[in-house]
Amino acid sequence: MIEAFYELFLSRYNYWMAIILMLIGLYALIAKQNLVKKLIGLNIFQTAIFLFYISFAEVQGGTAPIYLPEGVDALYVNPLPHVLILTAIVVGVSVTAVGLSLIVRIYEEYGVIDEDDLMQVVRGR
Amino acid sequence: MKVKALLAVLFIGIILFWTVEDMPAFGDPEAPATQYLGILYIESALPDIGIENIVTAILASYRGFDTLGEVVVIFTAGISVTLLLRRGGRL
Amino acid sequence: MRENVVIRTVSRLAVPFIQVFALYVIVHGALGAGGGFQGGVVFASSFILMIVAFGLNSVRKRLSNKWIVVYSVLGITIYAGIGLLCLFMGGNYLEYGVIEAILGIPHLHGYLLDAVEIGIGITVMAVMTSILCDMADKGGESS
Amino acid sequence: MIDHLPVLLIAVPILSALLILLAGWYDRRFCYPISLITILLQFGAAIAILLEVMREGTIRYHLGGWAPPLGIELVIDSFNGFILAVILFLSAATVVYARRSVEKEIDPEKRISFYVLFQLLVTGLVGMTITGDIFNLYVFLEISSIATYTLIASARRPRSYVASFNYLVLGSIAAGFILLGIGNLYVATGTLNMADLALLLPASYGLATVHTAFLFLLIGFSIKVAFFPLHLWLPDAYTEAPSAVTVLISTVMAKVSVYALFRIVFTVFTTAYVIDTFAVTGFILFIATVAIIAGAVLAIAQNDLKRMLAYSSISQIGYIMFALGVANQLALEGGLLHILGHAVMKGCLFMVAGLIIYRMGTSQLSDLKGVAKTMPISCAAFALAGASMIGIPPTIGFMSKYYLVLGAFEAGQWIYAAVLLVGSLLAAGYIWRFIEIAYFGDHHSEDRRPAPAREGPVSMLVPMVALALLCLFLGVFVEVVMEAVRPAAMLLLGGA
Repeated sequence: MIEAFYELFLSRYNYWMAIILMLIGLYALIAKQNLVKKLIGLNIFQTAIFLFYISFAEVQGGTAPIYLPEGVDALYVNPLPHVLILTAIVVGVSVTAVGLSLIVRIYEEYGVIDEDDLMQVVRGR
Repeated sequence: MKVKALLAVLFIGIILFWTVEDMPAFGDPEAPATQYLGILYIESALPDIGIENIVTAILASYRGFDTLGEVVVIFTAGISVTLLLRRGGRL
Repeated sequence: MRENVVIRTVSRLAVPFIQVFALYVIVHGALGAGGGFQGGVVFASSFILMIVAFGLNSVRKRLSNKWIVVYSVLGITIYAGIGLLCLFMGGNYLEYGVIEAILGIPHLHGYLLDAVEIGIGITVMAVMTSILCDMADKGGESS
Repeated sequence: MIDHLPVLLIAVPILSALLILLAGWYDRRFCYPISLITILLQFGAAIAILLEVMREGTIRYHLGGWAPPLGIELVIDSFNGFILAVILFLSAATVVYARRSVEKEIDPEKRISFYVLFQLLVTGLVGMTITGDIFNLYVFLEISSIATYTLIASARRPRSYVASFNYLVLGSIAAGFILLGIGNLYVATGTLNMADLALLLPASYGLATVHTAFLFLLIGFSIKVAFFPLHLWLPDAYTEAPSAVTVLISTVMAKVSVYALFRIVFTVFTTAYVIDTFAVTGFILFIATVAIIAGAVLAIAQNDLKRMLAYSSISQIGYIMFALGVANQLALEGGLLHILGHAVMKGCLFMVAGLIIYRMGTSQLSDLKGVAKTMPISCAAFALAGASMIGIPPTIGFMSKYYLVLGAFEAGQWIYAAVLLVGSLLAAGYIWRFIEIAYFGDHHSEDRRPAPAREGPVSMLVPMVALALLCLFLGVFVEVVMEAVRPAAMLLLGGA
């Protein structure tokens, strides 16, 4: 029993962390009314996916993927997910920048940040 | 609204929890991800490109087209913020 | 505005060092951890510090909108230009090996990577500064 | 230079987008010509590539000279060659249409940024279509998504900001799921190249990781495609966007998202997986028919012309997903035909709506009584494209539905085939509603003097009429189109 528990939980704790963080971010993204909090939820959701990518790149005892003097035969971490995440972070920043600009504009036009009030104001106008 | 969100999130959560046991263990050297491309990149980066940082080698040379797309994404975000926020001005 | 003086003197000291560190991060991409994206953002953070400390006009004077557009276009042109250069040298797009083969300079592949990283750094610096300047200048009443 | 065409299709437009920015900074009038020339060049290159693909089969282009598992490759086979030609034809028609429409709706100083983003959107979509690497598909998806969020809000109408923000939130959830799906695929197989994935996946079909990857990719792309239950962003986005942007995203972007979904379902997870291991096609078929009916019913209930056409898009996407649900040769041929047909039809209908807004300033159906008298050509084009939407022979709309029904019969899905025909009747409902208002609307208000015909500018009329006639022309000469569609459908089903 302990072996199964270790197998499922302890040896894969990184996936649990990523999943829990992702659910928190997704919940905030959907349920939060304040538009800025929605964006914060979006950032948490994206960061959780980055954590998921970086965690499965880990190799037991591997160092950072920068060549040591003994070159190829040292044990390195898998470099590919790190590259993908560098790209994904830039995407996250760009989407957040556009999202914040839209919020600034919405606040200027309607003077309200909360989604429920926004719906009334939009319908009212 | 909140309950609906909670249900959606739990549904997504169940799918994710369902997959964890089939994932390779944390740091497992035999994981297919590291066995196949990971080692291939580590072995071929030094002879092919000859720079120390493998991540930069992949980022700029092996998957250079991705990074070009990335710079275009940043550029698009810059132009988008300018279009949305800037008043007056030439752009 | 007493505390303003403190912020201004500290940032006046800090900005040059941030920019030198940013250049180090950009150029240093091939040897250790670093690269165009990270370095560009660090360089942009020096301008953001100036916006916070000295107001938007000081940044506008150093980096007017015209120059921001020029730098953001310049960075991508360097990147795409080197890609097309490889094409004209007979290889595929972005195939640096072809240029190294033709020009025969050893380690040219690495140097081209550095040039590309510098291009990325320039664009990221220009775009991040442009985004922050637009956000700081939101209502058109630049402080 | 010919064998470098695939990459030039992306590299040159990026540089021309920069040129638009620089030239526009110097003088605003340069923006439009550069964008027009670039997209026409792209279209020419797409035709050349399609012909070469039909002659010599799949083209592979190794970027950076690295072989696939290490580097990224561009792959153009008969399927995405066909899609490439369709989307670039529609982009060219939209660019020609956009000039006057943009002059009317976008403030002068915003036009430079508008055309830069317009060019980046088209290039991002082209990149999505021809890339052979699944992570590269995500990067180009993000380029086009960010450009779309901003273009929707570029008319600076207050409601467009809200529509754009909602689309940004839903689009980012979709992008997150797609990224998660790609991550799971990479964990299960260890590669990112689509062809490689198709080879390595069968070994690990049993893994829960692969099922999750498929589910997340399906949900992610369904949001992007606006497949019925996940379509909430579409009506506001299409209605609040400027007319030229609505035409572009309703035709080109919708079709590229559908292409990406088909590519993931049929090329990466081959039909063996979709039908046997993870039997989801029956479910997709059911949801598709619900989409057809619900989209059409909601369209009938609308009072705004653009919103009505937006809901009609949701119904039409149901037809294409119907083909994915049936997943046999005939149905796929119908689906691909419908991708082309719907792009042409919907492009024409939204161009008519844009012209009406250009002239009348409103798209509320109640204000458009007797509009046929003042805008005869536009309403005639609407009628022709609407006939094709309903599926009246010999238009292309009829042809695609004909193949879809044949495919459904062959797969023994009589009920769904019947529902598909009911969908066409419902489509007649909302098309006839506009025609009735436009042509016979002014009987009640006698004071309506026969106003002089005030059609839109020629540069907007020509592409609209061309698309309307194309609905008829493609239907009559459907065999010509089938030459490109048949090998594409075979390829999807794992054929040669």
